[in-house]
Amino acid sequence: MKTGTKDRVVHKLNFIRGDELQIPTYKVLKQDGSPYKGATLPDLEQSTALRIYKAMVRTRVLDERMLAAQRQGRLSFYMQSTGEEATTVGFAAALDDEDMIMAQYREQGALVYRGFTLDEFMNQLFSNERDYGKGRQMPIHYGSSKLHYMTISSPLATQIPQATGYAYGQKLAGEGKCTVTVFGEGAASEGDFHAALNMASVLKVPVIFLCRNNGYAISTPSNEQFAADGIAPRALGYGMHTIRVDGNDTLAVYAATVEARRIAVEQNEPVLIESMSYRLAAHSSSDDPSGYRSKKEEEAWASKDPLLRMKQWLFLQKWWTEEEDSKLFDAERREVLATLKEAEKRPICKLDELITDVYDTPPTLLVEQLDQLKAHIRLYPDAYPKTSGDLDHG
Amino acid sequence: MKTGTKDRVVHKLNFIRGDELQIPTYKVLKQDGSPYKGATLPDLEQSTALRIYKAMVRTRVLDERMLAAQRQGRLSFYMQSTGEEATTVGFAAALDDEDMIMAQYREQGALVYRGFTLDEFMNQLFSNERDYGKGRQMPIHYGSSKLHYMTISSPLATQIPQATGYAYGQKLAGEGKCTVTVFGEGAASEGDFHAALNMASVLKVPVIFLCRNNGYAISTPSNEQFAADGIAPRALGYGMHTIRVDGNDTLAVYAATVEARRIAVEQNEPVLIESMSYRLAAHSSSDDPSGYRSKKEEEAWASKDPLLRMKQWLFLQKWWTEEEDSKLFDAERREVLATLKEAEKRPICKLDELITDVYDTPPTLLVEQLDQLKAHIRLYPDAYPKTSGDLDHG
Amino acid sequence: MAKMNLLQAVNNALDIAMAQNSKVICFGEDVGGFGGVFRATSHLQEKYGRDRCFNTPLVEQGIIGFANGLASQGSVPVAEIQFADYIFPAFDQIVNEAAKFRYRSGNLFDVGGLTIRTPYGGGIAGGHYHSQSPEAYFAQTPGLKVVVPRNPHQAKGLLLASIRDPNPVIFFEPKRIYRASVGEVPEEDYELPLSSAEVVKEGSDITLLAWGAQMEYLDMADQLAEKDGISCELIDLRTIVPWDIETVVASVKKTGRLLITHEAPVTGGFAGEISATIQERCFLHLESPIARVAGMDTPYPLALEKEYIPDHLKIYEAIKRSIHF
Amino acid sequence: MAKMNLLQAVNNALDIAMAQNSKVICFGEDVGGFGGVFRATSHLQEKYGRDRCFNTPLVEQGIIGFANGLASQGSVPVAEIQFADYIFPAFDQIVNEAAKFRYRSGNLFDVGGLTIRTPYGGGIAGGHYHSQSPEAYFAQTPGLKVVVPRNPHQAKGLLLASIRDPNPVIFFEPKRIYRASVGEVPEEDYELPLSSAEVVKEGSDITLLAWGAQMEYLDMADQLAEKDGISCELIDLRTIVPWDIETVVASVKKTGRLLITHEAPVTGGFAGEISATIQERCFLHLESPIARVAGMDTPYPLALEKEYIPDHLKIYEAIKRSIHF
Ligand SMILES: Cc1ncc(C[n+]2csc(CCOP(=O)(O)OP(=O)(O)O)c2C)c(N)n1
Ligand SMILES: Cc1ncc(C[n+]2csc(CCOP(=O)(O)OP(=O)(O)O)c2C)c(N)n1
Ligand SMILES: [Mg+2]
Ligand SMILES: [Mg+2]
Repeated sequence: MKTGTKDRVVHKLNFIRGDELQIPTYKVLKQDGSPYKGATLPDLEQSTALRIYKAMVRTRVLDERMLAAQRQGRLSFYMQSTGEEATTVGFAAALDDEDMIMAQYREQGALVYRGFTLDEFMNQLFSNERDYGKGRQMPIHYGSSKLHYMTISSPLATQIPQATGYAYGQKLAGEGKCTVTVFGEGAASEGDFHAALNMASVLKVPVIFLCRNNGYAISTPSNEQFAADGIAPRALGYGMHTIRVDGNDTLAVYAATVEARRIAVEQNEPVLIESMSYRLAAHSSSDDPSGYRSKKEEEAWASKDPLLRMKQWLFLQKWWTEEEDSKLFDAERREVLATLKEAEKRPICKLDELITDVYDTPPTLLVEQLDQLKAHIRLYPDAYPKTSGDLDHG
Repeated sequence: MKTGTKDRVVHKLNFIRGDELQIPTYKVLKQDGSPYKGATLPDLEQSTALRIYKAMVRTRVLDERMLAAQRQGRLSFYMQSTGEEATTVGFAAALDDEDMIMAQYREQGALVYRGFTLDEFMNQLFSNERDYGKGRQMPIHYGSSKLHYMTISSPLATQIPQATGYAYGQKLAGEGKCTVTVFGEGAASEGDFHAALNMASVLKVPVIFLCRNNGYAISTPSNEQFAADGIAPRALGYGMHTIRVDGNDTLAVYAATVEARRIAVEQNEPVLIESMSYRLAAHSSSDDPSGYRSKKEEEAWASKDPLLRMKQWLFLQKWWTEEEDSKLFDAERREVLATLKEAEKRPICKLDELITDVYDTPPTLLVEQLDQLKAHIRLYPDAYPKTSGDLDHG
Repeated sequence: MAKMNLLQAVNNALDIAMAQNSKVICFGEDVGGFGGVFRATSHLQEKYGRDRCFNTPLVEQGIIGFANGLASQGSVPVAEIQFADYIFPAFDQIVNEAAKFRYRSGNLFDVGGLTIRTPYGGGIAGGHYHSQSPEAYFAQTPGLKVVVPRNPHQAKGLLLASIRDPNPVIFFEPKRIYRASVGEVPEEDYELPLSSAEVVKEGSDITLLAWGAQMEYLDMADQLAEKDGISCELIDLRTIVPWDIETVVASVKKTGRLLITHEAPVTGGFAGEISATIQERCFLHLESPIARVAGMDTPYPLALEKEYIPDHLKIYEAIKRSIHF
Repeated sequence: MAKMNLLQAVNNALDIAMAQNSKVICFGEDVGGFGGVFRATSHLQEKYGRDRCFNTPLVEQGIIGFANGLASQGSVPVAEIQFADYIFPAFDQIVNEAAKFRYRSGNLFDVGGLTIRTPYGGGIAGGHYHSQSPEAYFAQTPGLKVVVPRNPHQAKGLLLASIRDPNPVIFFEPKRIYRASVGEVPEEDYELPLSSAEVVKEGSDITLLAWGAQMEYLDMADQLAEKDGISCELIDLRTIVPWDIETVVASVKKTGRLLITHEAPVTGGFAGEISATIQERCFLHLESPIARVAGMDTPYPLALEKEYIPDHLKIYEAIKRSIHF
């Protein structure tokens, strides 16, 4: 029998303490943008570096503007990713654009990097008729099949075992693609996390588990989420390759993901990356963090801004200037606002979409229910103003 | 913010490989019963040592006889624990008799040790009217409130987070008691395992997680259950104390549990013990292991018989003789058979027990359903022979 | 008496339960210092300490597994599931464990102390993962009680009764009216009975039955019907299982007609069970088919939520169809 | 044609599906080399390799989570849950994920390839954790199909249809008759339609409706009733959701009476939904209340199993009550 355990034997009674297992953090750049002495720098071309930085800027601007729009009552809900752009853009840049991404909800940076347009973002955020999701999910539940970005689902951690399954299919397909699933340190408490990592190790699957450890799950600080040294040590418990990176260091995230992808695709082995960062904004537009953390703590982290660090590095490379930078910010702000104004005017989808996609084709009973609903709306057109004017165009 | 992680930083890209984490096995006795040189031996009084050994013998005999009875068609189902008695008796002996045990199903050794009588075993196995469980669960689902042994439940791993909760209550009660939950290496794959260990670490709970790693979950060998070095490394991922022991070495199991209990109760911290053994018999009376493993493998493990090892040690201590031993076996066999014969004659419980204990008192609808059933049975007394003769005595 | 909204009534009930019995323990995601994302557990940690009111890690199956163990030890856990939509990871611990704990042990052990509180229902632009009404998923599980209050007064009395009931109870809180529903609530400790429906308004032409937030639409529909001269009897079921068959049967025998409404999809919803039972027991009294006004058989939508909801107008139309059958 | 029992028919269907489409992948606990604890997947690993038929770790939520991901990638997973009683840890992945995958993404992604096979039902001295019939737990979940075959011929044709249906399907296999039900089964590839009930015997006095293993008791009850001169129409529902309302309505309009039987507890069982729907649609045709013969509202017992089961005698008595109402 193989128990999976090695044969080392001891005769002294000795418990191993959990806190003996500690995992260091990989970090490349100082906050002023200069590399640490002897640091492993990734091989990054100028064009990619700029694509990354521009995606980070767009993400930052989008988050700022959309929260403001939410505050103005123009949209019902929003979630910012501020402070975590190095992680969400950095990992995406390290992938093949056809690798599958199965994210949690705060990874708009990856979508921006892959080219999801502002218009596409807005259509989802305003649940209008052009939303790929047909206005069925709350704002920020993006998805794009052409960009290999799985539609976001609210129940936490469910995407993690799904990523293991998706990657298993990729392995059998043999096209050298992998899956990256992103989740928070809070979501990593769910049973689905355990299932996913263990299955991935046993079934030898090309999947990368990227944990965004940003210190909080809504109001719950990570020391009430786990007692160990973060999430990374768990991966060792499944016999998995693991690394911890500074999640505000774009180059560290990028370098770690490049190597993780190589291991996943070449060796068909899963990898876990724990990216240490901080959620600078509120959990969502419904949340007020002053109820559970201090301004001082927030400011300490604000000073580690990942955009700043990346920008300074670009300056040192002479690939970017302060002037180009402020132009970019201005242009992004204008474009976001202009796109927003268009998108919020668009009507919602037709009533018929209420019953499509439940199954591949609507069952008889559902068709009957829709017919009854239409008849009802015809009786009370004023009570259902968004749809009553256009009942027969479905 | 505390991320729970320490601050060590590195600048070289370096993945930690899961197989770097290996946990040795604590072992005290050689198979001939003599201690390894320099081994930490537990402090074990003669009376306790004999109570342990006698419980191991009774467990062995019970398992042999009841499987035979199952083969004769006298009972519907049985599960043997043969080969794992050192684990299941050894841990129980290390506890306070009022500590709660929440086991999986193969831990009859612990119940024997605590004094569950042969009659109590038989009543459950034959689902007769004296079964505490009122004949509602399959054979081997024992429970005893007076012995602080939670009634067994078939869905795997559900007892693990329950043990965390039970122990939390014990901590608040402040009576210095703890909970031990036992489960297989298969059950440790369930999401409930992850939930239980993480919550226990964070909430600082006096619970001991005892994993019986016996190499198989039905037909699934442990290398298809996990890719890591067993279950113990996972505990480190939760920041928990952990130890691996030779599960065929009663003294090792005992010593580890004594110390684990001390940590749990004195420090309010959870501990995981992984006990390495082998399921010598079939998974259950419904299983035939020849479909998934070799005789040779079974024989190799049979030679590591935990009863033999313990007996030899007792001999070396001069606490036990070959003669006493064969007398004990004979006596146990006779007593098991005699008890069995009595128990199988007893009738099943009354029909009224069909609706008790669903709630604290039966709701009206359930009372109506019972009345209708009684009326129906009166129409067809021959079709329901076990209950039709005694409908009004409930 | 004090004016309270439904959230305050829940908070007040928890406060009283914890003050009166030191074995009552409240926990769940963000339940501790922050007081829960809806603030139903506000100030409880301050008052009763971190041991008795605390955050758990983010794992519903663990929360309920832990709660089951704690209840079996003799404590009185009140576990919060942040949204009813997230109760499903704990489904096994609820239907296979909590519900069967007493039965399987022949009453050696039980989790009677357990109460699970969770906000349910739509109407808040929450889409399919912040709007579900999953009460029927639990209704085929003997051993569980399922309770839904309609207003602050009911919420306090039913929650106190649920916490003290010696059986596991799932307590669904109508989050659409958490703040909107305001009313006079006695300040003292009181309980309202479980498994007892309440006739909230007597009438003679048709019986209207609902629970939770849906009672508001029932009221509005009744007002419309009243103008047509239709006399409706309104019943709040309050406990979904084990339900109060007698009260509903008595009402239907009187009115000859029954309409049931709930937010959950019609197929497999609890209205089906009620309809089936009532036609068995009132067959010769029924003057028209028992009507169901419920959610459509789709996941809960977002942009088309208004269209989807079984509102007062849909109920009103169904009342008329039943009367003119 | 070949003589097969129900297990062999399932095995044969899997074999054909895997041979015909290389994207079909079978997995679950003990499903690999051993062929499953009931041997439904025997020899599939030998034939199609470890990549396409394998053991998983012991974690139902992981099995279905993995299966969902694999299906969304375009593969055709056939996941086994060892006993239906152990499907609940996967409940969230089924009702919140599989069922809503297509809808929530506006059809960008779907898990239509998914089939979940699982043995269900009692009568095998299994107690409450090897006997449950949980079909109704899934029936309030738009997006899922739920299928139950009654014999080997049906099992093969319905399983092949389920695997190829572009929607997630839960396929409940009646384990009581896994070996007992033997019949002629075509050796070639064929499908039987989903969402289509089958009138297995025509009659004029009363419609009897069931699915799965319960069809056997229906047959026996029919034989008893026949001796009394009662002409029963027997319908096998086959697909629980979305169910074939038309066939049942047509039958009840003809016979004027309906009896439904299932093993699961009566309260919250799917018979309630059928009864509610049929009385809505056949109100004026019904000559007696729609009858339900089902499990009692308790966990599934062991020693008193015979008493608990909704057997042919209970059905027969209910038929007579309906006829003589
Ligand atoms: C199963 C489930 N339980 C609870 C929630 C409610 N919820 C949404 S986000 C969140 C916190 C998640 O924290 P984390 O995973 O750390 O991600 P972060 O928000 O920090 O990016 C919670 C509890 C949910 N969406 N799903
Ligand atoms: C939730 C759940 N899934 C599946 C089963 C069926 N089952 C019973 S025992 C078993 C194997 C358990 O293996 P392990 O935990 O290693 O314990 P061992 O039998 O080796 O003592 C399985 C799969 C179950 N009882 N519960
Ligand atoms: Mg977080
Ligand atoms: Mg095992």
